Amino acid sequence: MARYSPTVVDHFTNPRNAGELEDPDVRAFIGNPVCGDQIMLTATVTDGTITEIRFRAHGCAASLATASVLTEAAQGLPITDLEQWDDAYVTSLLGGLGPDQRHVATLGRQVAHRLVRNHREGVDDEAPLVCS
Amino acid sequence: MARYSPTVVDHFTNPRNAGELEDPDVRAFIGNPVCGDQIMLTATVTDGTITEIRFRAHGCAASLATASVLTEAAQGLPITDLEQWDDAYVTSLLGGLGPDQRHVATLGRQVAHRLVRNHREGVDDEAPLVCS
Amino acid sequence: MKPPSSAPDRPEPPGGARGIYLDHAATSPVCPEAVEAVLRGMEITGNPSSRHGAGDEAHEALRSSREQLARLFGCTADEVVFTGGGSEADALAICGTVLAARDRTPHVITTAIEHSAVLESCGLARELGAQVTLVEPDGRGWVDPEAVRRALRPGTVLVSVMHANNETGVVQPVAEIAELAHQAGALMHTDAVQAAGKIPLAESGADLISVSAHKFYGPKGVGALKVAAGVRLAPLIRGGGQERGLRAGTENVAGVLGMAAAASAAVRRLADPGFQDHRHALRASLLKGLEQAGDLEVNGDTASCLPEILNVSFAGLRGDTLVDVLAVRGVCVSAGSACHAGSDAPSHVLTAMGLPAERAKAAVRFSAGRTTTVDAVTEAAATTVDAVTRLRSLGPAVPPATRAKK
Amino acid sequence: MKPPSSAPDRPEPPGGARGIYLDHAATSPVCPEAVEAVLRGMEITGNPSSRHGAGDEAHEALRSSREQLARLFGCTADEVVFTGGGSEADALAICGTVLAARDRTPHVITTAIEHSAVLESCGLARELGAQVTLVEPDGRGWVDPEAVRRALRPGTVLVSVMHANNETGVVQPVAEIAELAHQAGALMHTDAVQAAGKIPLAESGADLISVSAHKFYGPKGVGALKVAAGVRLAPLIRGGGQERGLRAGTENVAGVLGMAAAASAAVRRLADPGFQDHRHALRASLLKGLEQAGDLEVNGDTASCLPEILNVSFAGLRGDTLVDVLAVRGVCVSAGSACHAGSDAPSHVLTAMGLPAERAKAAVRFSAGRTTTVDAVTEAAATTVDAVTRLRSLGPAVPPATRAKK
Ligand SMILES: Cc1ncc(COP(=O)(O)O)c(C=O)c1O
Ligand SMILES: Cc1ncc(COP(=O)(O)O)c(C=O)c1O
Repeated sequence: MARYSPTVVDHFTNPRNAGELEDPDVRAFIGNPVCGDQIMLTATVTDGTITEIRFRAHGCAASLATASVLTEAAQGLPITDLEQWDDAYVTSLLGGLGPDQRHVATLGRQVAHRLVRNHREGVDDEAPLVCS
Repeated sequence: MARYSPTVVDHFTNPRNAGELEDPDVRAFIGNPVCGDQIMLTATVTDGTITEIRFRAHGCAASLATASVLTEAAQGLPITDLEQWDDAYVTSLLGGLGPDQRHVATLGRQVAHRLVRNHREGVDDEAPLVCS
Repeated sequence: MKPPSSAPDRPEPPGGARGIYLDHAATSPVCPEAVEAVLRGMEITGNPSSRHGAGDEAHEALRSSREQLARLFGCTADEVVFTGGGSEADALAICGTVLAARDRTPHVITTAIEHSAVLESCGLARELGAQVTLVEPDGRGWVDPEAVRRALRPGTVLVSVMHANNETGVVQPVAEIAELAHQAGALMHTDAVQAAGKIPLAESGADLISVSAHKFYGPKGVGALKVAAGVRLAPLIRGGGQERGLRAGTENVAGVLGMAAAASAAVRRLADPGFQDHRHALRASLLKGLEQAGDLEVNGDTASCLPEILNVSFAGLRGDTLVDVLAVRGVCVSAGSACHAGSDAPSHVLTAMGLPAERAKAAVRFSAGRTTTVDAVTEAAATTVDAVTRLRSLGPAVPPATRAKK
Repeated sequence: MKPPSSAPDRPEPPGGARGIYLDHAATSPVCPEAVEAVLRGMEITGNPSSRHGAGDEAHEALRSSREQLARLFGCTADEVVFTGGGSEADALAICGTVLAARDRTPHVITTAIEHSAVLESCGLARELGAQVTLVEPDGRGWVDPEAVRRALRPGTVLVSVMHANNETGVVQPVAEIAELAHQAGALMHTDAVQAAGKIPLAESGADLISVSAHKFYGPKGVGALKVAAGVRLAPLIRGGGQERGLRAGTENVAGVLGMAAAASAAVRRLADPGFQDHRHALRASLLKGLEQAGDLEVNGDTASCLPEILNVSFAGLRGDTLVDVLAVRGVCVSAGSACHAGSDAPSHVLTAMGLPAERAKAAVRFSAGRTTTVDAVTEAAATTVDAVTRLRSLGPAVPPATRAKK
């Protein structure tokens, strides 16, 4: 699949950490339930460190891979570290993105930042939210 | 050459009776010296029979073949026989003609008829003549 | 606890290194007869217009190919015009008719489910001064002749309705529509790019019929347009006067020979009852297998369609995502239409049928071919069911509160 | 007396069963690299637009081919648009520019010696609302940049002047004309169908450059148009959005690969001094041989021309007749342009150069190629001289009285 990096292919065919934690410490949701890509993260955070994280996702293959790759990278990190992630970092986690796929880096960065914010502010995403 | 019958090819590559008799009994010319095909026949006629006949021609390959084939067919015939020749007969002498080549049958028929007429009326074609 | 980040086992692609190809509606492999003919064509040096043996050889190749295409169309050899593909045939049929009718304000009728080559040629026709009416299909992707009849006007010069749809496989009532068009004094064009080799084209009653070699096992980049005797078209590609002045340019001798060989093979297949049985058996096995995934809908009229094309939506998925996953697992299929790959917009065909956006975006097209086996479709179906199940397990992504509200 | 009706000996065709092919300007044989590439292309099943491995393979074939064509053009790969031949490339360049400029009343300048694909595309452009000015060549078939400059107007959107003429081989001052066009705000198109592989195209300065694979040892029915970055064209063949939206239709993968292989070989040849020497040697030998016939004139500027093309008129003959006789004797050449074969009208190129009708009708074009040998042209020349002598002996047909009056 010349269209995707080997990492993207690996993650959308063998997603890691798929699912939803029963009783998460924090949850973040980004997406548009009508037409676009969606990612929901649930995580347990112990002493500021992400100990468990799961994703649910709906969207194109690259966005599924993004969700999967995010969880792998976030696992075991201090949650505030995720605030440093920018589009370029998410892209590098994915082994690169084609010109048509750039939007998933934004999606990934946004959901990661939201996870940090929701944790810090103790809020939850219970309703659909349109990503920018 | 699918374009031409084998007879046409044979005659334009190996024309028979090319040239001009020094002192012919009859001469016939059909053609348009500016743009079209031209055939000139010269013949000796003894007791009403064509004993020698030659052609000169300028034009497309099919018209050269027509001139050549005509002389071969006319040789040894009573000259008045040529009056019976029509386009179909000239075409058959040529082994058939493609749709683009039909005009040469007319040219052949006309020059043959003219030869008979010139012989009968004792006239000569000394000036260019536009064929119909 | 085993770290959740360990990757699950990756299943091996089925069907060998090349996988299972179920995308014949996008393009078909070149059949051996066509490969051989193309090779033979490349040995012919001459230009068909040249006055010598090499030219005659090329000329003869075109002549015999034209007869083979005529048998596919069910027309005379004189009526066959070679083009650079199906899109060009469509453009010539539509814009050529409009340009030839330029003194009037020509009116063209087409449908909302046509291939983009027809729809955008109608767009160019509009720029050339034509008025265009789009007839909508019903919910099963079928064009009602009655709807075409209502769209006819005194100025209608052309009705263009495809023979079989490339996304749903739905076969249109072309002969009936052709009769209506003719009664109204209009020409009938049918884009038979998908139908060629699968349905006899002679009965279509169309004056203009487009085909594209690579959809019936010929090479890509060559097609043909039947232009019935007496039909006046203005050419788009002008110059050397080739193809009765309707398509200039040195003829694609090798490609045309390849297309002709493929056309002959297709005509033989059409008459073969074994082939007919096989295509229906493939569809039945494939559908039966896919149904194991549950929660799927077939898009398009299943009563009147090419058995080769099966368009299904698996609830809760995105078609392009499923296509990508299947591609990695060696099953080649397409999301709606390959021409839209990379674009997120749902298929204009499924949208015109009134399908909800979610269902349209979920659509995946399986298209079998002459060498496809029942085993292969069964295996492809199993792989698909597994992929669908895995993908479904990843979503929905909406938060619980929203889910509960539904 | 030996009966005069006995047929004289028929000379054997020289050069073996296939004869001596000196009609490369009509079309060239497909080189082995291109044959191999076409075969490889036919093994690729996918549609370049498809989202799976088979599609990716086809997509990659196009990508690498585009780079090879870019080297022939001297442009970037993005600027290469694949077409269904040279005529289509010309149509797209000219009509595409006019359609894209449709709000104004576009003015197009071209020359009286262009290939019919350009002239008739200008005809269509006229139907689309453009005004067209034809610039005349000089007596040697050369277009004076000054004449183009005088034809420029504020509304000129396009200047189309061919790179090398297909009948005379005369090379035009394209770079100079391109500069004038650009100064006036117009685009420059050049039909480089004959020049490609014989002259570097990068220096032409043209925004739009047409080439056709079968003139440089690629397959027939595939070509390319360089469309410089930033140039706005409206497509003629619309639909799937292939080729940057400039030429719809499933790409001719095998043909494009063949063209690309031929382009690479051509680029290598251009840099090879041995090839340069050879083409001049061929011309010199051919001309020297033909001169033995006496009473011949070379048509076109011999100082600025492709050495491959030699256009000569033998006084007193018809070119088509000589071509037919030579064809039987195994020498393949062409009367003026192959495209006019079968029509009696003298070549529009030679007529535009002001040649008398008799000389124009006598014209025969010899065009050598990469595999032509000096021995072959020498033999072809000898055969020609013999044929000319025999044909001359058949005429003139005018009666003695008229002859004397001259
Ligand atoms: C100068 C020139 N332009 C255009 C063409 C047209 O190319 P094609 O026949 O490949 O369409 C030709 C050859 O036929 C040509 O010699
Ligand atoms: C129904 C239909 N029409 C037209 C076309 C265009 O054919 P091509 O891509 O060969 O130009 C296609 C396929 O792409 C098609 O499926």
